[in-house]
Amino acid sequence: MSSEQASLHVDIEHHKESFISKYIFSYDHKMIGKQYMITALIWALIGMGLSWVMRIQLAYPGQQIPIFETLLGRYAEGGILAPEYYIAMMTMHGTIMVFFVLTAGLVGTFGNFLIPLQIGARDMAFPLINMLSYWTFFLASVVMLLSFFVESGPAAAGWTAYPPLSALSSAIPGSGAGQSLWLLSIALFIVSSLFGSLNYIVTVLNLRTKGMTLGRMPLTVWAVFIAAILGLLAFPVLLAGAIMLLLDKHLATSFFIPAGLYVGDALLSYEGGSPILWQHIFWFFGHPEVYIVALPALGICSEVIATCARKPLFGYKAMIASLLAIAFLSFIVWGHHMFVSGMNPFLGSVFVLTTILIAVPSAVKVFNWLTTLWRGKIHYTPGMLFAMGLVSLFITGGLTGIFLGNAPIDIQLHDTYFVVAHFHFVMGAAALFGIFAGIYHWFPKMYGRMMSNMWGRIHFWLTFVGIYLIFFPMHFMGTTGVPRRYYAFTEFEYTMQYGGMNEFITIATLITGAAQVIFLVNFFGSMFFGKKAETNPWKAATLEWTTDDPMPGHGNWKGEIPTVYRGPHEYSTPDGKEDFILQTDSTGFGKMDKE
Amino acid sequence: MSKQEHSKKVYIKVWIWLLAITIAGFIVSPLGLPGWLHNLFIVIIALMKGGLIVAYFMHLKFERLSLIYSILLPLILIVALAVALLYEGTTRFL
Amino acid sequence: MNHDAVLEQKKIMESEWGGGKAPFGVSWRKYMMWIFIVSDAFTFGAFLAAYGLFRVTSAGWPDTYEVFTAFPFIGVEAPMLFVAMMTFILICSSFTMALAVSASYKNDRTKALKFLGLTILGGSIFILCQVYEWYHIIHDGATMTSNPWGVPLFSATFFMITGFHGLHVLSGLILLTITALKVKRGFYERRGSYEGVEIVGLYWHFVDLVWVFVFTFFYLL
Amino acid sequence: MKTSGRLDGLLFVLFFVIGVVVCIWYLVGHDPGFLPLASEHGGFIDSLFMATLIITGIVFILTHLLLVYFAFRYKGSGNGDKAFWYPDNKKLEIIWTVIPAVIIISLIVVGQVGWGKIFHTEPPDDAFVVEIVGEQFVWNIRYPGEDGEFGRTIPELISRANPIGLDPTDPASEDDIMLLNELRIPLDYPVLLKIRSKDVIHSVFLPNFRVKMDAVPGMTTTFSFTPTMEGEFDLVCAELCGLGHYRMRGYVVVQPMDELEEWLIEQREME
Repeated sequence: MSSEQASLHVDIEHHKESFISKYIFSYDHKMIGKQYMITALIWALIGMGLSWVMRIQLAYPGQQIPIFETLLGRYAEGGILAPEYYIAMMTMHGTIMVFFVLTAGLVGTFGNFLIPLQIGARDMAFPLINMLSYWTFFLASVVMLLSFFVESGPAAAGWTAYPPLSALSSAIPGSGAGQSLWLLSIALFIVSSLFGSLNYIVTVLNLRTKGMTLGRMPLTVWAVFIAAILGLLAFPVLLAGAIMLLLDKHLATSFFIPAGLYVGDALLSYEGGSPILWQHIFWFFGHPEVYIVALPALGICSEVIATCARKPLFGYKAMIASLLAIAFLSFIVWGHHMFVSGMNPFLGSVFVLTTILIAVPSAVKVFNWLTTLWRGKIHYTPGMLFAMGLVSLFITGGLTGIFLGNAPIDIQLHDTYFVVAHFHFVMGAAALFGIFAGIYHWFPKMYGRMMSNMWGRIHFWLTFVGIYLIFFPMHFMGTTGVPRRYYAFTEFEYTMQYGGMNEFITIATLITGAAQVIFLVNFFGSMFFGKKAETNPWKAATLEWTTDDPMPGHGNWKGEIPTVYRGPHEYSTPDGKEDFILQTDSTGFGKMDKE
Repeated sequence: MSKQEHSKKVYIKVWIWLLAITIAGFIVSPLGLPGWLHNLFIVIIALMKGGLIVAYFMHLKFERLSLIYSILLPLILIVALAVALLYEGTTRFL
Repeated sequence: MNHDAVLEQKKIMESEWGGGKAPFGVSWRKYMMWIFIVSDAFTFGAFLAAYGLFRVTSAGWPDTYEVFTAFPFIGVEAPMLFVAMMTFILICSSFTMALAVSASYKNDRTKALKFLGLTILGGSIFILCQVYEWYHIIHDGATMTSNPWGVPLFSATFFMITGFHGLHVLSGLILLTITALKVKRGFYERRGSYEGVEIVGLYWHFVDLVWVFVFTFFYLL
Repeated sequence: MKTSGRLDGLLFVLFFVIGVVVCIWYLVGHDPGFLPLASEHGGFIDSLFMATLIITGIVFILTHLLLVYFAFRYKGSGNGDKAFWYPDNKKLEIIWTVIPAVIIISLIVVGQVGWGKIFHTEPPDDAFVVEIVGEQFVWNIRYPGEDGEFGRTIPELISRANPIGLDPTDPASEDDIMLLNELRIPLDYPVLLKIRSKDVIHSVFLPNFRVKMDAVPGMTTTFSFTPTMEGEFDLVCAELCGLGHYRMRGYVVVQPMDELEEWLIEQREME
């Protein structure tokens, strides 16, 4: 055992387990991962509820929906959702889904749960900081929840919080206390994410077990590792922006607010700021954020596909290279959110180039997945279904990105439903499928029991078809020019023609949302009543399946941490006895590790 | 950690250098150089100072090359943001 | 299993990146501080980039040589002298910090403690100087929203950036004090490694480093 | 592990076939959904869109064909028999890195030519200039009048009666014509929109003209284009600007230059 591992082991041994230290302020990376997962699931339900509210409003504008008043109270007096609160619901939906569900649910859950297990470490490098990371995230959650209950309602300037709208409470009520809480919550989230990133990066670099080179790490670890680097570098920039916006709101500075604004029958006394500056800062963070969410999903997808197709991942090195290329490019493409924002058109040209180049590594990933499936022996576990669904969603969403990334087409499509469709496919649904694939795949390791296969498959088909029914039609609305973030489509004739389509999308949303109940029942039911899992139910080759039990205790391996002899996806190798060879299999290596 | 990296002599040398170029930064201002030259000079001095602190006080110079790259290369990205903002500011705004 | 694989495995087990080792030759604690510094540099970088944009877009940015002229006790105007002194103090504290690290690696507890004390002293003086400077320009009429020399963004960015840096100095002082106490109680000696001192040192040098750039971009340019 | 997947494979195929058929049926009925084109540069945008649609459509169908075919064809039996071992093929990977790169770069090049025509070409000096000032939740439209110059505006003068704060002491402001939500522009004649905002960010969106540009407070953005179709069209806000974002409606009227000039004179007299 290396000295690094040894000192960590000592810390763990000295750590006593009481109820509180085991389930609440746990230092164990597996418990922290589960805490992230459960919290993200709760947030997902809230976020989904908000999307139902929005969809019902869009399908039946102006109609009284009594349940709105019951649920939303003063935000929907008389059963009619007020426009300012529609925008607030939309803002919270975006914020919750991006930060609390996708970021925390993917990087938080699988980063914590899988990194030490898959690289062969006792725990994260800093168990204490890891625990703090979750609880800072929890605090951020509480603050964000509180903002629903303030007098003027939650933040209502979109999840992008463009000033001046987000800075001036006279422009929209949500920009009062709600927006301040929003900024505070995001600042806490940034701190939590920083704690997490530091841990992931350092753990992956320094705590790998013997023989686990970077070239033998499973793709999930690679993806989370790269996402952590993105988080480390992107979030601080948002922190700087959030601080400046808070100063604008509370100390009347004018970083983002120009002179001579006239809002609500009053001239404001700001001087000299620039709204475009916020957009630059926000998207410098915002675009890497997309990949903080997407990359872990792609990593999980790669691993599940290799495992369940019983084939080595085709082009393992190219997959890593493409992850790295996407990560690097993601930092220099932020301007593609701003082609028609008044940004210098020359900068626009630069950003077109970098943006569309991302399509190349993305295409490589898709082709490699497909080749991995080719002549495989596909086992249709729910995890595999979701991984294959992810491939489909990623293709669809990726291809629409080629439209949006090309600046002239973006003139027409910017801020229309085409964009909504695009990012829900490639970032929303694809990442969500990554979460589902991960949960179904690693549930046996998390809880020592199996989830129901049949219900998992039903859940997949309802969700997969539902996602296409919800988001695919939105492309057509987008090309026609139906703008996003509209409270109702009743004011323009050309948007009215989509009344039927909107109703259709809403019904699809309700059904798809309801289908998630199947998942929840399956998830919580299996936790207690599921079939007892074997140690390695999927016959996977990676390290986490070599722990002594299906559910390892703190420290992960009872004896020594195993030494690694081969790559992570050795399935169906010609010289193996079975159709997989564990990474720890030392057949043919003699007594090497005993030296 | 070898003794050389932490030798007192080197630290004193670096310290004197730091003071010397800080003073040089002050002297250049009243000289009345053309604006861009003055700015260039000041920025170079700042980079030199930063370089000295990072290289010797934080002894990055004595670390492995891989570590040096993993610390310094990401900084290009934030410089890209600064360059884009300055370009935007000088060509388009207001 | 062929011979090549055995050879390769052997090579991997011996290589720096083969797992079970610290590939950068630094422990995970120290590497964490390094990447934290990179992350923090991005926050400061964003602030400075925003400042740069304000600077080039605002007409009539004040001349710092006319703003920062106060110097305590001497009664005459001395442009930039005070901030030059602050820079000097911070560089000196960085220097003593380096000496503290050096002493601690030689297991010289008293010397390490002495230099840590000097570093804390330097940092505290720097903070006091900053308080004086803030007090002075607030006294001259500068607030977050206006200042007597022109563009209000000037004082807003000044307070924001130096304030954020000041917070870093403050937290650095707290960390240094904790470290000094640990050194005094022999914590690192018992542990057999003075790396903790070095890690805090890294942070302190970074604070100094940031000041170099703040000083350059805000005061000198 | 019992994971028979005949049904899943079939469902993948079924879903793909039905999806593509429905899509094509819809596309045939509705084009891609574009509103009637009414500007010169819009033709370029539409054809670039269609070209991209065809290219991405082919890629979409090919990749999905493979995906669903593999899903249908390569079902594992679950009794541990081995799949085809195929971890790597450098040549293949280089090919499918280079081909997308070439296609994509050509799309970028074509796109940039158009982008340059739209944004990097200066509008002619005699372009028809209109100013649009966004406000929660109306569009203030201003014509410079006979002198061809906009009068000075001062934010301090803004009031209900003077929505953009026109300075009456400036001689250039005398013949300025102010309208609400009604943008009249000449047919087949270059138009230059000068776009500003009084409060928050709005975005001038003319879906028929394939025109979109944010109205950013504190700066003036521009967009120049040439209308090619007579008639009445919509002026839409495309950037979240507050609770009335969805009903921030304006009209665009395109008419021949001589009619428009007459109308402007009428407006001038009415004021």
